[in-house]
Amino acid sequence: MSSVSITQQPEILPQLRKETIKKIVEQGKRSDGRGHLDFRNVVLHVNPIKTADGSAIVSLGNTKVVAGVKVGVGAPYPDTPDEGALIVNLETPPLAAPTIEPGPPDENAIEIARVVDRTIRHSNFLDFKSLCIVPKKFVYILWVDLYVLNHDGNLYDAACMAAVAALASTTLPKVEIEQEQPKIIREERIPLKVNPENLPLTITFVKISNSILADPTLEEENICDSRITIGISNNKVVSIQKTIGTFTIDDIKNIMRKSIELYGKLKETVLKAIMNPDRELRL
Amino acid sequence: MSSVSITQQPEILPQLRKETIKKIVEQGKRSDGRGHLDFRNVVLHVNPIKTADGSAIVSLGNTKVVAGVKVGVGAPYPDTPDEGALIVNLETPPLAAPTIEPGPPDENAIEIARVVDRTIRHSNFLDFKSLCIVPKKFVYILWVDLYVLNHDGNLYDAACMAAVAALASTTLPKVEIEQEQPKIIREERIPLKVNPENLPLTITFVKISNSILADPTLEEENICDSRITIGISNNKVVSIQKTIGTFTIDDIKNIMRKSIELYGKLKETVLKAIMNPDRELRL
Amino acid sequence: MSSVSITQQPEILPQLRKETIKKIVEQGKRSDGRGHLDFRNVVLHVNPIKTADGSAIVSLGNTKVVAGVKVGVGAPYPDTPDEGALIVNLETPPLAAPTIEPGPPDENAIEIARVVDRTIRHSNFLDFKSLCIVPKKFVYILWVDLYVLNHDGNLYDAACMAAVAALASTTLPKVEIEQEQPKIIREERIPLKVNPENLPLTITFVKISNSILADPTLEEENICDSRITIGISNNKVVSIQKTIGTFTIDDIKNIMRKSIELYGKLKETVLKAIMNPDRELRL
Amino acid sequence: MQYVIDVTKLTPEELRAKIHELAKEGKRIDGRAPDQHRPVRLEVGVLPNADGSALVAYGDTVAVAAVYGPREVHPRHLALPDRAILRVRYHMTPFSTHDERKRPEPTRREIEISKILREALEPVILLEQFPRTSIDVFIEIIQADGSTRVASITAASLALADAGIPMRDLVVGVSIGKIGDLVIVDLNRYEDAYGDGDMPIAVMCRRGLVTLLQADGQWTTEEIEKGLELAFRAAENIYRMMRDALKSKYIEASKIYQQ
Amino acid sequence: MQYVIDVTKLTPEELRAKIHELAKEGKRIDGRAPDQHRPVRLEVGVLPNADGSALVAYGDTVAVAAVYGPREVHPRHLALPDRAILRVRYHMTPFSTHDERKRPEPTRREIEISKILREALEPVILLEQFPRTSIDVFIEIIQADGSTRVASITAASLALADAGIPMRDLVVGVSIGKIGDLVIVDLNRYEDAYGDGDMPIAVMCRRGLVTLLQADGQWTTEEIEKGLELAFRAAENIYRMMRDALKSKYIEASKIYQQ
Amino acid sequence: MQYVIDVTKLTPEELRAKIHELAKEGKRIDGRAPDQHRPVRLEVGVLPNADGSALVAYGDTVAVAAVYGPREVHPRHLALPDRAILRVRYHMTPFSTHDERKRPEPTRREIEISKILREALEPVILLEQFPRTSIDVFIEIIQADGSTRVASITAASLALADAGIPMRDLVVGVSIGKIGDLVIVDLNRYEDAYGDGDMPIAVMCRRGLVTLLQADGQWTTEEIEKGLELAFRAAENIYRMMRDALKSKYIEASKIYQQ
Repeated sequence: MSSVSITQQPEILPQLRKETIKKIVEQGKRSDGRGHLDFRNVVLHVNPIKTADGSAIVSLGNTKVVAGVKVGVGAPYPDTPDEGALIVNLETPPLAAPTIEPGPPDENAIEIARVVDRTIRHSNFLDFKSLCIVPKKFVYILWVDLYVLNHDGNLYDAACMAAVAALASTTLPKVEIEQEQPKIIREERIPLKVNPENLPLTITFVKISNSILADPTLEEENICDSRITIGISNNKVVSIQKTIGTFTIDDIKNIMRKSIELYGKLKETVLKAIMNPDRELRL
Repeated sequence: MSSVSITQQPEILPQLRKETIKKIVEQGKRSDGRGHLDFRNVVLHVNPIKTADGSAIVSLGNTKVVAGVKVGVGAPYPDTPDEGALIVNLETPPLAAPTIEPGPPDENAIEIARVVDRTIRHSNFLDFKSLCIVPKKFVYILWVDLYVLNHDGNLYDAACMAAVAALASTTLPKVEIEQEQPKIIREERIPLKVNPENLPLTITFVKISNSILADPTLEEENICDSRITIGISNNKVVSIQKTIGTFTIDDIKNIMRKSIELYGKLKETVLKAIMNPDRELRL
Repeated sequence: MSSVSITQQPEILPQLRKETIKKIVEQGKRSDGRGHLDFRNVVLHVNPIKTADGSAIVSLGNTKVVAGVKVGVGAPYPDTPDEGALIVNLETPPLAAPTIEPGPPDENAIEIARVVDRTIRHSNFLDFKSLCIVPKKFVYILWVDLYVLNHDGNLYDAACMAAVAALASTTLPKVEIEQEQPKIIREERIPLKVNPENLPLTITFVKISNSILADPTLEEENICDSRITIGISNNKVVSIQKTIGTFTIDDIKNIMRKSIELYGKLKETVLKAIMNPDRELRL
Repeated sequence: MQYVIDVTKLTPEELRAKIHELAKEGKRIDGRAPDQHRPVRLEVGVLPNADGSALVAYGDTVAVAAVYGPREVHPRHLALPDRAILRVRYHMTPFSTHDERKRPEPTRREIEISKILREALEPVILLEQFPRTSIDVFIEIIQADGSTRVASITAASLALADAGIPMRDLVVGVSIGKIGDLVIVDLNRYEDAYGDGDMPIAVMCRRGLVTLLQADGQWTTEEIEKGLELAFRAAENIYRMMRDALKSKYIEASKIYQQ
Repeated sequence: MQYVIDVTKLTPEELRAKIHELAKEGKRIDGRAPDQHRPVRLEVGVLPNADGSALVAYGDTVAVAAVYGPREVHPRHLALPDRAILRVRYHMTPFSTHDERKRPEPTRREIEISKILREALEPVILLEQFPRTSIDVFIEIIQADGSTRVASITAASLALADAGIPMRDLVVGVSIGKIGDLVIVDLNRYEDAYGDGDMPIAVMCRRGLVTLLQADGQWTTEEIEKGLELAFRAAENIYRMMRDALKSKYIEASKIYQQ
Repeated sequence: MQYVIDVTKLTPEELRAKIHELAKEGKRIDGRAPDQHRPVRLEVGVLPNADGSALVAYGDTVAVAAVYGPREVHPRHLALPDRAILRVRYHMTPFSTHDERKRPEPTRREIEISKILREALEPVILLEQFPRTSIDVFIEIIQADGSTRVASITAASLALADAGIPMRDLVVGVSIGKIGDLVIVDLNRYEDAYGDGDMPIAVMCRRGLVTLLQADGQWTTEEIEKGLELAFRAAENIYRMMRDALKSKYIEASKIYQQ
């Protein structure tokens, strides 16, 4: 892992294709037929992975992300001795796209994992204090591992949705303390406490030809002028991450408004899927 | 260490040389004069290294492997709380061949170490329970480090022989428990318990021009169609590792039979060397 | 980090420049006007960094090194159960010169850190026993981190001076033992005990056209025939590190004498700066 | 998976004893006959970006394979003038095992299996048809319940076919195990953990060739021969399913084209 | 830094409570008004080897930036035919925080910030004027007291100007925070640790564009708008200081040339 | 190694005291005179694959060196147009020390010694005769009993000669130590651990040049001069043995050719 951030190699997209995409955008449409603020089709399989303590497989159009939660037990951070821990990791294995080489998470993967982490953390979706087993000694650790199986743009929103749905389906194993050491009893389980009202989601936008588009495809991300991700929970902004380009203040105000609108719809979809877990493992 | 296995660069061997080797094989001989099932000359120096707790230097023709055992004390694995641990590591330092660059063990080195480890582990040569000091707390850890000093083919069998002979010469330091911590007393020692009857060895074969050859040289490995390693202990098969190419079922039956025959001879050689340790460090 | 030491790429210095430098040396001078045994201007800001437990910024001509000390608490080394620990690390971030790429310390950085470490360690400048908190359990650990911000030659002497001045300005936080665990109270502090008499410094020399020059610039290092660093404390030699080229016995005798002379002057400068700490952070 | 006993109520020692007890009667913990494979599920073309892809489930073991190539080699000096190079990666997701979270970095075990899988596929692919290129096979284990490497071989084989890479035959992976004297087909994780031997096998059915063979434990030569025989028989069934899966995919695809 | 209370005497909980209590009266722990920035110190040309360099202090936060380039790219395949690539590294020295020693290896946080800073600078630099080259910005945090990434942006911007790299505007970094309902400018480390939100912003003053924007915590859209407004106002002041710093350096330099 | 006292019965403190006590009488723990080197064993051509190789034992310290080259440089950009590059690796096997297992990854100490050995060999080899190539020297310490780096220099020198690499002279390594006021030759591990100074030296005997010089501990300039003198004298003896070892190898070799 290099410690330097380097301008990324642009995807080779024929000039003609670029112009076509822009022209369609200027006409108020998108190359896959969506409106500017439409999300692609969302398919959510909740809790399909038997070996995980919670899981979800999300398809956002052709973008596919698998989330698995494993619950561990460890020491709390010294500054939050009575709170459990959340650790989010995202990997883009080489299955996901022809451009990806195997290796540890690069800066893009690290950034997405950190944005997902902060979005969940500041939403009050989780009750970190309920993850305490023995203050100062043992707390539950929620490992959320996100695997991108197919990358067609907007990994942020797909990853966040997958992580949140996986957490919503998570159960905690019982832990007993024996001779000052924790003993994990995997057979006895209680559901992880979450607050559905505060369900955190991110909404990502790109700017192409002065238009703001939600849920960009990979092609749109590759030609966009700017990109920004807004994390929302219960109509409050809980994270922002501007990545590509620049925005005017008016752009930002506009995007805030739109992201709260879109949040409402998306939240409904996700909550519905959480209510209908699916024990068949399908991609 | 890349996590991808990549087709290896073939050694550049002149076409004429390849044909010569094959022709000799077809005539029932080998380019160094051996018969198809003959091993090269085996020289075993047992326990020559004073700084190791057990050691051996093996020459299999021009292939030279040094094995050193260091005994440590640590916690047992949770699923075997009353058993010691065996950790086998093989390195191919750049001294060993012109093609080797310095670096951590590559997939070949890792594979050989793991095959040697499994062969020993399943042979009942070691009594892992005898390595327990305090159940659940402290056990002996046998670190077996294998260094290839000259690579002329068949590292599997040379490495396994070196590891086994080094273990057979190993002594354990006395361990006392003081204030719940282990204290190693290197001056007082007892021999590691081994079961010579179950002495584990591997026998490697290659297939060239439809003939099965034992103990291949590097040249033979570089032109062979297929390669397979069979681990034997007391006439039972304790490991198999097919590496290069394919085999028919008849090939495999044939190889099983031959490996048990060869095991008998080789075992005698190794046991004799173990009986005659050699405190002069020679390569 | 490769484990092989490789002949370094020479800096491209025009032939004419090389000859000019040599000619000036042969005339008893140096290209920046100094005499052969003159040091460049030394500027020392002691203790300017509020977040460090001790610090110094050293300019040796255009060579700039920042040293920061952080005090930690940890277990002592088993062979010195009643002594604290000193850990010296040197980094050459890519800010320091156009030739430096980001990455972990290379062999040059590691060597300098180790020479500085040994020079301090053997000088009796520090009283390691005074760093013991609870024998066998807890001792102070002095982390000395050296950052080269501008590299214009002779990193050895600049780094050593910075490390020593930073240590001289270091205060130790109070440590209390609570339930067998150390508790660091950063607000209550006592000065680290040092022995100014034994102040350790290194003096680096290069040989160009058969002349011995002290405190080489980067240009001089790049064209020199040989280089050697002598660590002095209280007129005793406490370290030697010959790096480039060869020396005759007479050279070495000569260099020893000169290094003790130069040590006296440099020590005065450093002690004066230590007496006048400077809480404004300037480079 | 349904078990004939409540596995969650037993200690490891009891489970081990129970498995061996059942084996003495020729029975298995999940009710299968010794030579019975778990249900096999095959899906082809599951990942849109890949040139070929497949999901293979052996009971609760789920492997996903993607194939990219033939394509340019980076860095170029790895390319071979007379054939394609094959690159294979086997990887388990951190949440794929019943144990605690697995670290995502490749383990020594994963490195070995990646090599073994490459060497099982190399004899099958017509690499010489694509000199100077690379054919890449990437496998993720999403859920592990024993026999992951042989499920991976089957998934890789299907994904290669899906990518249109010419092969001498379809390779099929089957695991053979041993509990006491009983030789069994397709180990689940309990049989893997508490049995006496494990022998993963991959075969080219039509040609009668073995392309992957490993073994662990203690085996007589007769047991090995028995295991090989059972493996070929089980592979034959899976082979037919693979052909069907590939056929149905192309039928579906041609339907789409006709629309 | 002077504080209105003795911060060393309080537990974290007490400090958090005190900071929130003060905020209710519109006050801050170091006596500043909500929209008041800490003293800003700017020095240009501090590192002789670099093509451009700067030291920027926001109160006790000190960032040093060095710029090298435009220069050849290694390895070459990273070069772009139509513009320069930008390489940015943000790094904290091990002794730069009030906590225990930070390990020198880059953390995930540093990797993310390096990327965010690169993406904040890319829209500003006329990269298309230097095809096939690299422009490198290296930043070390020597002392950290909150708002390090925005101080880094200001330092990078000055160093780029010092190196003579053509830019569309000077970028200025300002952090916005939130304590209870109070929106504040330029967080110190206590406000960062115990406040309710953090929003680092970088702007091109003359063009009214935002080039860096992140947020943490819980914000209403009104608070975000308020924060953006405060940030632009604070940036305007710093922008003037930057121009002065650059001017005075060139005046000094021209004096030297005249001697 | 035979010791004049039973070292296994003493605590470290007692051993330290004993060594210093003996030194006051000009004696050493293994019975040697202060200027006496341990037995030196030299074997040339021990590794068939290497272009040159040697085993060097100084008492119980055993170093093996292999030389490959001159040969092509990978990657090529490391090559120099006017001379060969030298690559040196010093490494200790995990079982080479009396302590617990050493991890196989190179330590900071090994990295430093590799550099120091390279810089000791560079002035000796006629690198300018082989532009654009690499000469590689790889050293493994099989058994360590003090003075490993100087034994390595001697082994490297012999291996280079065995490989037919032209050199200005044979380099010989000798370590000098200090116990109290006694300056001694060729430290064993106890003298290294409990003495007051360590000074590894490598010399070109015929030319009176020092190519490696390090020191640790506390030395007066007189002691250093004394040490250098003793080192040159000891080196002279080893130098003669090296010439004999090389000669006898070529005689043996020529015998083989005549058969």
